[in-house]
Amino acid sequence: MSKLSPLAGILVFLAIWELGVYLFNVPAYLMPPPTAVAKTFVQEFPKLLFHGWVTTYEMLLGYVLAVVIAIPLAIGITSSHRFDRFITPQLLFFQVVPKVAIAPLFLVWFGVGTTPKVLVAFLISFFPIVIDAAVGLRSMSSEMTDLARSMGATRWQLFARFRLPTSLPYLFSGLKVAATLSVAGAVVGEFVGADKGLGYLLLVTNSNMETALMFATIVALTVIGLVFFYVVEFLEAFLIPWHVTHRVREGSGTM
Amino acid sequence: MSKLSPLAGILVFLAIWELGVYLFNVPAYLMPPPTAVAKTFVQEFPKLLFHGWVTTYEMLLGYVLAVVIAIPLAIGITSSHRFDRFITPQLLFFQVVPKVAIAPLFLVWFGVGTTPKVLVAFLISFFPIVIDAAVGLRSMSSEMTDLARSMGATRWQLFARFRLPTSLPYLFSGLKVAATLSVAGAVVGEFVGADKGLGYLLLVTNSNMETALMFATIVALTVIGLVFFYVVEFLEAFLIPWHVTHRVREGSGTM
Amino acid sequence: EKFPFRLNWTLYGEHAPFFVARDKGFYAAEGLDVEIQEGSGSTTVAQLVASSNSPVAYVDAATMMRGISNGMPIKAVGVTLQQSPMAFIYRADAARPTKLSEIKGSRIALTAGDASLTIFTAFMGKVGMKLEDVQMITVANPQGKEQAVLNKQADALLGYFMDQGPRMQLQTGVKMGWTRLYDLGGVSTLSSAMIANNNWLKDAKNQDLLRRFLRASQRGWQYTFDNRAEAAEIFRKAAPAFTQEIALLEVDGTMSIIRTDRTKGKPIAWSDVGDWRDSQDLLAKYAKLNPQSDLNAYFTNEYLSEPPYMPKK
Amino acid sequence: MAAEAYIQLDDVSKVYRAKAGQVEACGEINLDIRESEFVAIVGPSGCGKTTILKMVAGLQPRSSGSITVGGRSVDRPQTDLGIVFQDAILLDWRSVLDNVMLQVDIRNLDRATYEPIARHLLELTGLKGFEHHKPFELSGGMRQRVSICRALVHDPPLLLMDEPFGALDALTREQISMDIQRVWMEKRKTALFITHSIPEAVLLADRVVVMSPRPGRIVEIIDIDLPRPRKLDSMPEKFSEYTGRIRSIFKASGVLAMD
Amino acid sequence: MAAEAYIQLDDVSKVYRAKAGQVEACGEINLDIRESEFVAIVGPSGCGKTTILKMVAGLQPRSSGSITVGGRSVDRPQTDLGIVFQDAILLDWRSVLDNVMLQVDIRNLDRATYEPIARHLLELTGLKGFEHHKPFELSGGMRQRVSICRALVHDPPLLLMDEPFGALDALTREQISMDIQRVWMEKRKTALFITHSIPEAVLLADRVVVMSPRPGRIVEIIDIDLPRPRKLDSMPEKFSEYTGRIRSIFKASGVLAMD
Ligand SMILES: Nc1ncnc2c1ncn2[C@@H]1O[C@H](COP(=O)(O)OP(=O)(O)OP(=O)(O)O)[C@@H](O)[C@H]1O
Ligand SMILES: Nc1ncnc2c1ncn2[C@@H]1O[C@H](COP(=O)(O)OP(=O)(O)OP(=O)(O)O)[C@@H](O)[C@H]1O
Ligand SMILES: [Mg+2]
Ligand SMILES: [Mg+2]
Repeated sequence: MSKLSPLAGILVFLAIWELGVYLFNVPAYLMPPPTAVAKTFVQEFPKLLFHGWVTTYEMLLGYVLAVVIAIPLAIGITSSHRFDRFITPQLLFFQVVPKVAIAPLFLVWFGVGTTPKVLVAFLISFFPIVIDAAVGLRSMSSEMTDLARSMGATRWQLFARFRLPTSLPYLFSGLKVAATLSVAGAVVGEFVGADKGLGYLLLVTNSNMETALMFATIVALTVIGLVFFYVVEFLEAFLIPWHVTHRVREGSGTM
Repeated sequence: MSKLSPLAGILVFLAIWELGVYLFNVPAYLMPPPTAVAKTFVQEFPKLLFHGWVTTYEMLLGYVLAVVIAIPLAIGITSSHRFDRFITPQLLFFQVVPKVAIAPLFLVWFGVGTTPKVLVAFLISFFPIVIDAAVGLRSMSSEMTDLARSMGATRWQLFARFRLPTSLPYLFSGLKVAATLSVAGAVVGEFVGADKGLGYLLLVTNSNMETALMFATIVALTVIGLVFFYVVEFLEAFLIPWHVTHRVREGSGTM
Repeated sequence: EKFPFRLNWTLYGEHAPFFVARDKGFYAAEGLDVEIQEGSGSTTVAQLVASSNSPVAYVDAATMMRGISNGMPIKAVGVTLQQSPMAFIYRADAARPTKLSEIKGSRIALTAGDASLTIFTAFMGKVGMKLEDVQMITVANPQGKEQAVLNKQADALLGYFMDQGPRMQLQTGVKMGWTRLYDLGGVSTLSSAMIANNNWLKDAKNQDLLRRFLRASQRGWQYTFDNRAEAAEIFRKAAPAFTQEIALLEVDGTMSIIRTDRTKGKPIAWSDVGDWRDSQDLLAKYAKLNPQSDLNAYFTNEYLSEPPYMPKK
Repeated sequence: MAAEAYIQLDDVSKVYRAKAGQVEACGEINLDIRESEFVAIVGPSGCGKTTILKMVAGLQPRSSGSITVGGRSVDRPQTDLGIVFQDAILLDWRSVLDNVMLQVDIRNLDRATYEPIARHLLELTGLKGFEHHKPFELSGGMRQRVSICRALVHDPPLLLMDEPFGALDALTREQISMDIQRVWMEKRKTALFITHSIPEAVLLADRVVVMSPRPGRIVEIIDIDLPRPRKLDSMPEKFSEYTGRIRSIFKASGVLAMD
Repeated sequence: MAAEAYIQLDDVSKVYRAKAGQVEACGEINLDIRESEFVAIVGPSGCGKTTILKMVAGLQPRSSGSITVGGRSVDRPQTDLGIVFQDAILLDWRSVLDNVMLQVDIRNLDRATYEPIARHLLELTGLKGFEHHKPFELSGGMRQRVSICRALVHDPPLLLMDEPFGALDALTREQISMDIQRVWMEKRKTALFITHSIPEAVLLADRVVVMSPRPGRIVEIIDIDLPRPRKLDSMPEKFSEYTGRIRSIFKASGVLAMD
């Protein structure tokens, strides 16, 4: 039963949607019923697979780039107050700038290939990682720092053996948020200029008013996002089973 | 000196930009030099102020909505495993769906007024709050729970007096990320259909190739985002001075 | 009486006649206080009309036809641009498609959400090519395709010859060239049209409103046709970003495609069923449009007036 | 006696299931505590003392057996009591005084009535002047004293104390034990007191429960028949007899080296 | 003697600046510790013992005075030592054995050489069988024992111990004190040992530093002239003389009630 509840949530949602479409007689151009979307999804599966793979690839590259850049940045920010004050406004700038507004520049600079999409996915997903990693890295107790210093830990050891493991639970919440954002990032990147990918498919189906296929594309995007999110969550449970957020409360026996 | 370093960061950035424009002879329609942007910013300040206010208003409403909805959701998710499994896939759905793709639907449902922008700002910013609040709420030690339960704390007290304060540092990292996202959200909402707001201004200047004004708009957006971010950060420092991330290490005297 | 009217996009020269009608008091003379609202693409605006958010709006006819075949309760009540202004726009100093033979393999930037994809699909079909024969770069906003061409990421963009081509040239100083799809392949559809919501139209009071609005608009278009420079100037008051030169170029271009052979001598915005049939045939054949058995589902001329479009007492 | 037992443990056991293997913390625990009785538990580290206390408090499920408090089976957290946990567990965001007043706030008692009591307890435990400090500014022993004050402020009928003096110097702990004895003599609360100091157990308790190493079993329950008030430096012969007896029990069960 | 002092504290003081007001933790601290000497500090809770230890370790800046270790002024964290902190401070994500081996890993020592030592120490402290448990599965005393093993595993020349037996039962602590005494007699490490047990201080130390309540001052430094190895249950008269003397110092400075 409890295994089914996530499915239950989705089913309830779909049922409401399907019913709503029929009850309120929602025209197809506005919103097709889920059954129609499902049919299209199956029919057009090869197409969705092709475009989906493109988007997934861009998304993964952007995400990896974000992780690789955000974590050292967070380390820098937490280890030097001056660096923090120097870099944070700029990070904020990149975060706040609407990506849709600057993405055309990427198109100009980097052409229509994969690069601009990867960059948008990167830009959109790196900030939550930086912020959450920074909180995590800062949340080590001063006693723990004392312990590390008395052992003569090098800066690297202090980081790798103490700070990083301490920060993992918070880092992972950034990584999870970033995972969902990177999908959106790849799509926005494709919006700006692409000839393949689910974002491209969205644009085309939208302008052709192929609403069912458009929704099927949205479904495909959601599936990708869900899978990616759960992969990161799985990694989390695997890497930090010791953290209080993952400890199962001893519950056997009578109480 | 150290007071100046955030400014220094921005100045370095601007200097590189200005130099780059001159060195590589970047045509003005591609990217204006910062001095030109600054001039336009000053000249068009009343206009920016007007549109900026519209966007700020939408952004704030969306943000407040996100906070008001995300925190109870996080509470629900952390207090019931079943609710978690029921609701999380749906939250993920709303997070992963590209807002640009569904924003037109909002426009159709809610008209061209403020509502669809507020909704997009809300949708875009609520997820990081949920995730970070959930991690925060879960990070209370089981000993603390024992203490609360032995005092006969009600569910509400357990939440308000124990869990919430414990979660604040993590919650705030979500709130900060969400603050920057809500600006982007309002802009995306305006992209889809508006006749005022900075997002609208972006569209107009963009299609008229008023590049300098477009960049001035981006600057205005950035300023709004920065101010909002720092307001949230100030609130954080004000509300949780006790947390280890805010404690200043005792540093007076010889060492 | 307040009357909101939503345009297809943010302001460009094609919209000048509506501002003329407003500023010269043509709307006021009909007792209308018209609020001209900007839009964000024909698809979205058509949806807004279909869902009664904006009862009357200005959209691309081909987009509207697709909407109708998808069940949108809307129809055209006046077609202002009767030939497609769609053109390849390219740098004059680079490789470009000016002949059919040059199209294959070239990189074409186009915006989704407006008419370009539909028409381009039809065009390619008509000239015996497939979409796959070019490298299409689909972008979400117009600047993207302009930048792509300016920066030689694309060989040409699909845009309105009287709008984007001259404007880019003036704004950037880069010499641009353009070739209309019509000239290349004889492909055309009806273009910009004023549309209304069918349910809204059922109300006699609204019908009267619409009549008055269309009459004043027709008068505005006629006045613009006759007084281009003044129209451009009036338009610039609403859109200060434009120079007189660009505005005039755009107005001139617009005025060159407001009639087809079939509608010569007819009132402005009056459309011919034959043109609708041609448009539908083209779109049905090449762009997956579900044809309507009754072409009257698309349009009506019944709310238009005869020249000189003066208000009734 | 069984009839009037206030706390009753019947063949209680606890097995923890950890990844690295099962741990039997304690077993065959049979113990009756009368109302107003002061019972101390001594036993080697890891023998399940904390576990027993948490099971009595309803904070840890038992693996088998039954526990009743005041006649009712313990199947949820007990609330009509004061607990001193082994760690201080203070709220970082509350001042010292507010940490003590937490007890009052959560129970919706009247702040005005209890604040003087809290201040008095803080003074008794030597924390006067630190009322408005935050926990991280305290020394280890001071933190523990705050948690003792917190357990006492609402004057509960049952006191569970898990090594409350662990981080205290011999000196402070003597003083606080004396205070606790006085309070206990006045109000006759039921008390379950875990300690690792044999003299302390004998000093305070009516009965001392002596446990064996893990898996913890009750080896003996010793009635302490000494007049009250008891003072550490004016104890009769019998006192060292008791402590000696407990020490020898430990030696017999191999806890103390026999050298 | 001053010349050969290994650790030298010269008129050291420490004032904490907290929001709720300045706290003078300790002052006028003058103390020389010779190499291989075992010095214990006793004093009431909050008198600045932990503060002194952290200043010696270079983990806390002093407010005035000078501290040298091995002839060099302490101006950064000292690393050639082993510290037992007042709290166990274990890494949640490492098993018990790996928490001890942390010392070895950080110092880049050879794992293969030290793992048997770590296992031996764990066995000595009664943690055999828990090597692969995670810290949250341990009892309070067990956690503290892990931290003691961690401080000893790399055989450091200087040992700083802050109430290492605080959470231990009298029984376990006796055993571990004996082990520490044996290790100390073999290797003659310099040791600074904070405790709240007067007998423990006398049992282990060459000299006992007695401190007054906050603001902590050194009241007296007592040389303990007892033969080694010392055992708690076979102590000469002199032993209780020493403890009695310390108790009376405390009484004089008002730490112990004079009742
Ligand atoms: N970080 C800090 N900020 C402010 N005050 C502090 C801080 N740390 C300790 N103090 C104060 O300094 C004094 C001495 O603290 P210290 O921890 O050295 O005491 P101690 O002798 O180790 O006590 P205990 O036996 O209870 O551990 C205390 O009064 C305490 O309030
Ligand atoms: N959460 C847990 N998971 C697994 N094992 C546990 C857990 N808590 C305690 N144990 C085990 O149960 C046994 C008893 O623990 P408990 O804390 O009751 O001991 P204790 O008598 O209080 O010891 P101490 O005097 O050291 O505090 C220990 O061996 C410990 O390893
Ligand atoms: Mg315990
Ligand atoms: Mg201390």
